[in-house]
Amino acid sequence: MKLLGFIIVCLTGTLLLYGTGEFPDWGDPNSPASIHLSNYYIEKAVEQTQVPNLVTAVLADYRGFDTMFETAVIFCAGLACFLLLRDFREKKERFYRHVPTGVILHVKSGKKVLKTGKEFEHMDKDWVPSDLIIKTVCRILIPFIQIYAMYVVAHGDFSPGGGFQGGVIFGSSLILLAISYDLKTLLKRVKEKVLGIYAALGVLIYVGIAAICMPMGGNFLDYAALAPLVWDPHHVRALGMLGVEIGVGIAVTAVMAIIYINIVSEGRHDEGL
Amino acid sequence: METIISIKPLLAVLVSLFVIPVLISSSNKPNVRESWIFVAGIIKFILVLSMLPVILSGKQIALTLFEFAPGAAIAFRVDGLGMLFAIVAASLYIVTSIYSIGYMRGLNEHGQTRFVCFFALAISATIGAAFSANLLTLYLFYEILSLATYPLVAHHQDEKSRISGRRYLTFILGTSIALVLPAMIYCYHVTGTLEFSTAGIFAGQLSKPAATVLLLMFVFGFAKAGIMPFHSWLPAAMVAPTPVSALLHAVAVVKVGVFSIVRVMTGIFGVDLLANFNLGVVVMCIASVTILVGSCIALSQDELKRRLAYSTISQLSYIIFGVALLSPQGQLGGVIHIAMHAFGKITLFFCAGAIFVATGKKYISQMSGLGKKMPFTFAAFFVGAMGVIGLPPTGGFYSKWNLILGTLEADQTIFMLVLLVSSFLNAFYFLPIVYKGFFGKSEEENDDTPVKIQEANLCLVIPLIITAIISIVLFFYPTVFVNLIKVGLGI
Amino acid sequence: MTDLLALIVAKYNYWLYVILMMIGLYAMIAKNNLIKKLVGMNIFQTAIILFYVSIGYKRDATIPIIQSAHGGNDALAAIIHAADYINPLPHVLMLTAIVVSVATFGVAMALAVRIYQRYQTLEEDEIRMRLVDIGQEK
Amino acid sequence: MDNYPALIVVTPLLAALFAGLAAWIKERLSYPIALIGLAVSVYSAFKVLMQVIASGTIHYRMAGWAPPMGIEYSIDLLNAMVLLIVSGIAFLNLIASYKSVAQETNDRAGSFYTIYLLFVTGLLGVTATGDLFNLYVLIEITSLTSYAMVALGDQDRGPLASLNYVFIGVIGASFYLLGVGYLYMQTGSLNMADVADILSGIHGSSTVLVAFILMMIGIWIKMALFPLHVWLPNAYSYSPIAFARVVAPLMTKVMVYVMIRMMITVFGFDYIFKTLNLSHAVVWLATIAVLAGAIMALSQKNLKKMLAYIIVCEIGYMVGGAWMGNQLGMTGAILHILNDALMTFALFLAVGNMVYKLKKVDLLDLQGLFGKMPWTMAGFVLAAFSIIGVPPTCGFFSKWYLILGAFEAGAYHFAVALVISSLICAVLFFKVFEICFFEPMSEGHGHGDSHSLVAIEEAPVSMLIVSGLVSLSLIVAGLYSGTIVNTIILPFLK
Repeated sequence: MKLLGFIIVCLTGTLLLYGTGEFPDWGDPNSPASIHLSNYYIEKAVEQTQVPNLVTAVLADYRGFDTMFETAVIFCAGLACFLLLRDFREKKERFYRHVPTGVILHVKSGKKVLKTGKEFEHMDKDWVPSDLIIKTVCRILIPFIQIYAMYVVAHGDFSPGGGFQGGVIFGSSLILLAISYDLKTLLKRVKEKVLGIYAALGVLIYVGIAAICMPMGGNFLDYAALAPLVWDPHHVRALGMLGVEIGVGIAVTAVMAIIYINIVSEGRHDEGL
Repeated sequence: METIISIKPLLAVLVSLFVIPVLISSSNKPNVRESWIFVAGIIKFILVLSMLPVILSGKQIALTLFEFAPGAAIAFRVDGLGMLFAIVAASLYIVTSIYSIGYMRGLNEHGQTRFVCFFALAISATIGAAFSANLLTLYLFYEILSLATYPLVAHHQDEKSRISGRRYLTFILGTSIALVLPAMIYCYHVTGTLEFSTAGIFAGQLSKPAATVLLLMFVFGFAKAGIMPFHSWLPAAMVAPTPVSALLHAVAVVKVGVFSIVRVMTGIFGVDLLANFNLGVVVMCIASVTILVGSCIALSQDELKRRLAYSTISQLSYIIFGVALLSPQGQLGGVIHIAMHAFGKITLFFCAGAIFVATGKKYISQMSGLGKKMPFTFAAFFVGAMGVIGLPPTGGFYSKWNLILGTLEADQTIFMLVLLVSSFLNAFYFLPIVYKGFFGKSEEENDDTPVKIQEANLCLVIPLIITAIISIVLFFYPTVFVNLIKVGLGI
Repeated sequence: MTDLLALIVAKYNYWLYVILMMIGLYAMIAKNNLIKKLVGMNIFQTAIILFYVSIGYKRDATIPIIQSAHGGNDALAAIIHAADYINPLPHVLMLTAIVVSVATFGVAMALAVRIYQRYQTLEEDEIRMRLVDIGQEK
Repeated sequence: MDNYPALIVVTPLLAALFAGLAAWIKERLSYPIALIGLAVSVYSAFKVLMQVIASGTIHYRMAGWAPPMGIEYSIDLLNAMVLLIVSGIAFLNLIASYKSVAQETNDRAGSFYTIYLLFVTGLLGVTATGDLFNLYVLIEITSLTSYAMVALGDQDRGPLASLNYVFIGVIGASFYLLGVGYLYMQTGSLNMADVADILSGIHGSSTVLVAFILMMIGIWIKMALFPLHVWLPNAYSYSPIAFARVVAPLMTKVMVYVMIRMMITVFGFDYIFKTLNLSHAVVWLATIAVLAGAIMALSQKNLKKMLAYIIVCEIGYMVGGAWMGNQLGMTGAILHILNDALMTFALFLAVGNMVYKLKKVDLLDLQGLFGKMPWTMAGFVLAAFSIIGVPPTCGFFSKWYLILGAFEAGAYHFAVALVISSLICAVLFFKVFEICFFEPMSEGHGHGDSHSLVAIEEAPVSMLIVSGLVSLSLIVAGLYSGTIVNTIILPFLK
């Protein structure tokens, strides 16, 4: 296998290098790639879409159709993880901690359930006592991370950023919560069902905005057709993009959390890292 | 030539197909089921007959269903040859239906509904092959027939029939896919058409080697014709119930093979091309080998149905032999042998089946003295045997006579010897059976006790008497068939 | 020799991406551990991203965010020099490709977890041995 | 303005999302939602096909941007046909799937339908799009969904088969993506028509050559052409049957479509057959694929696996036909996309019915099936005949064109391979029929009192009806293949 792999790698590498032979030099402003479409976007995009961030303009408008499916890919990944891993069976054994004394109880029977609350709390098998410092720092940090995520989404039209980036940041804030506290805390705040619904809803916002353009008289995704619906028809394309970016952000957030939760807990949703 | 567009050929093909759902739905009521078979069979026969006057008057009936590429369509065209074959098949189907009721019920066979359904399908395909306007359609029905016959051959669902079924498929399906299909597509590639025409479709586009290879591919590829070495499926297929052996393996299936070869030789290559390249002799040699070897093997068989099967193999080659003579008389003799042999051989098979149902005997050595118990059956057997040997007053004489005249006409005197020798062999393997049947001593009884007649039930005896009578009638009145052939081949 | 050197220097990004990609490909083919294969897969996909982003680069150009448009000053917006900004399209494409590779990676990780749950190992040859055992039991 | 081209792809996507929502809120709703979504899609595809036949290629601008800037759907006769096949088969399969999904996925039917719809969306998008990169994204959607599905099937082997599928799939898709990158490097464009325009001026470029090779290898991996087929048999035979029924007929066929699209629209015949002159090598490869697929199928003991290898063999047919370099071969390849989709679908529907009743479909489990499931077997037999190439089923007619094309190109080896593979398929299927026909009766001698009817245990009616309809459609498609060739394929090739 190793030899075979090596041969394949050498062959492919040679082929690829052979192909680079006629490439224009790196960074050559006159290469075909930098002229044909690129110049059109750079020169016309702002005028046509009122969005200064060209990447966003191309991403969410000129090639918005790609991006829609990209969001669908994300949704699909979340769903796949859920389908593959989620295990609804109750776990056989549980651990509880008696809060006042710190005594740990090991319940072997699957049926016996203790009421958790002030007296008892759930506990993971490989439990490490949560560190107060970490907990506190994270509790302070998380809201800021989330606000920043929203900023990245909302300001994506003007500066680097957008739905994906914002969504990932927001998702990581949730993951941070799960890491610094434990998985159950996260799941208590954000129900699994909510995540599932948001994942679909986020994509639906995107597809919905795109689809509404059709009965409004435009092509699919043609934000210009939405002009009668918005307060600022001049910037209708920018607003449309903002709308879909929000959708993307929601979907990505939810999917990140879903993937994380399912993978760390092997689908049991009881104990994580 | 005048052509009439009519839907009749299609209807004639479809009648038995349409009746299949009815057969399935009435599978619990055997009488209802069988009466439907008759209705369909008779309608089919009437439809075929209704086209007869038109054909005899020198016109053709055509219908194009689906044209899928220029020159390659699923289309029907009824001409003399097709008509001849269709009449034989459709009329014998009715007779066989009566027979199979007696046979299947007599033996209390399982899966009778399945049996009659596939039988109907097979006969549809046979008529379709007879009415095909081009090679593509012919191939289509040829294949349907192959597949529809498989469940009939393997009807008993035991180990023996499994092996036979396997052999049957290997030969029939294997050759048609491996040889006919490429040959046919090659023809289309060269000429752009597959339509049968008396002048042939190759207008000088083939070299001699190519033509030889193609012709051989066709002759061997249509393995239903039982040309050696692709013949051994036929004896194997004798494990099937006797009605199947009778109608399909003496008439429909094997004759479709022969008919296809005849069609290819006369309609695709054309007599002129074969004569120019001297290919007729090649085919005649192949056919002669099969005729002689088949007869010889038949001599050594003890199981009656197997002997009949080898006899069929050799008789089929007569037809190909006749057509390969490329002389009008020879072709007439060859093609009319389709009909004459059909009536003769089906009688023989009916007799074999009747004997089996009545006494359970399959082997010739067990049959001495049976003629006294089953006089009608053995009389019919005698008539059938004469038909196959080619003795007057049966139709078989007419075809042999023309074949021999044909060899003279084509200056192929050596091949006349083949025919004569083979006729002797035929006599050798059939007549002893009849002789022993009537005059031999049966094993279990004394000569003195008066013999009680123990014929099989009427459903079995009546058909075989009918076909025996027809064999004789055809000796006196072959005119219709002769005219059909003359119209069909333009001779 | 100097020609070749010049050639390499002029396109070193492309050479690098090929090397990176081949490392990933080799790991995917030759490694026995599924997680190592996954890592190889990630390297492989990242190399492609490097390649695309290299296409988009232009000498002496900046990120494709039109500064003049921020003020909403239409007069300024009219004078945009294409040579001043790098090509936005490869970046857009790569955003998509990154997302796709993340998604694929997520699903692949989930699969790896499933496999581990079932066989308690991630070495491919061991799993195959287990599979043979299962086949025999059946 | 007509929005049908967009609707074909978008309605399944919308339906997927709604079904995904419904899975959390009210699971029972997700099935009707899926059904409606696909029905609309089929209707749109039909409308589009009619429109294309009547008035030529439809160009639909996504977001209203003109082609090289925005993404364009350009739907010509070939797309339109494949779109209708894909949506139609997906819709029919959905009808047949209701019971078997309930049986196989227990409580996760909602999520199953969502993934299913996303998969169909991906296939439809791949077919409809006129943009090289958009194609990649959609290929990834189909791949991701199939990874998930494969792992859901067989508990023991599914995940590993799926993970291997992921590795190979990623390599395939990445090669394609790299190829697109190389093309973009030379042309600066991603729109197929635009790229083709620019390419016609730079045929000699080594970059274009490498791009071509990369894209072809990528697509071949995805369509499982012979030496690159390793992922397919496991992946298809371990996935849940409701999914196998749609992935087996459609996935590879859509990839064949993509290959033909690249050959005709992007690179052009001149480039492939005149500048590169690769035809011979690839036809040989296809020949080997046909033979290897058929031979490997012979050695299988499981019906699903056997069918999977037959797919490998059929891929060889289409690749060979497409690379023959003449109109007949290409006609055969395109016609075979339709025919093979239909017959594989019919086969897998029948297998689906068997799985529903028997759970396992190792060949030895099938004993006596003709008695137990006569209708299922009837469908299976018809589909098998079509694969063997018995007229008047549709398989015969595409084989006809392929062999004719091979004769015209002088590629006799390919014609011989086709004939041999037909023979092997005949052996294969009759082996199965024999098992189904004979086994249980082997002791009784057939005569006498073995009259007792075997109790008929058929699959649910919904599955039977679909299976029967599709099997009959094989004959209809066969009989009307002349019409299909004359109204769709020939005008497209001209």
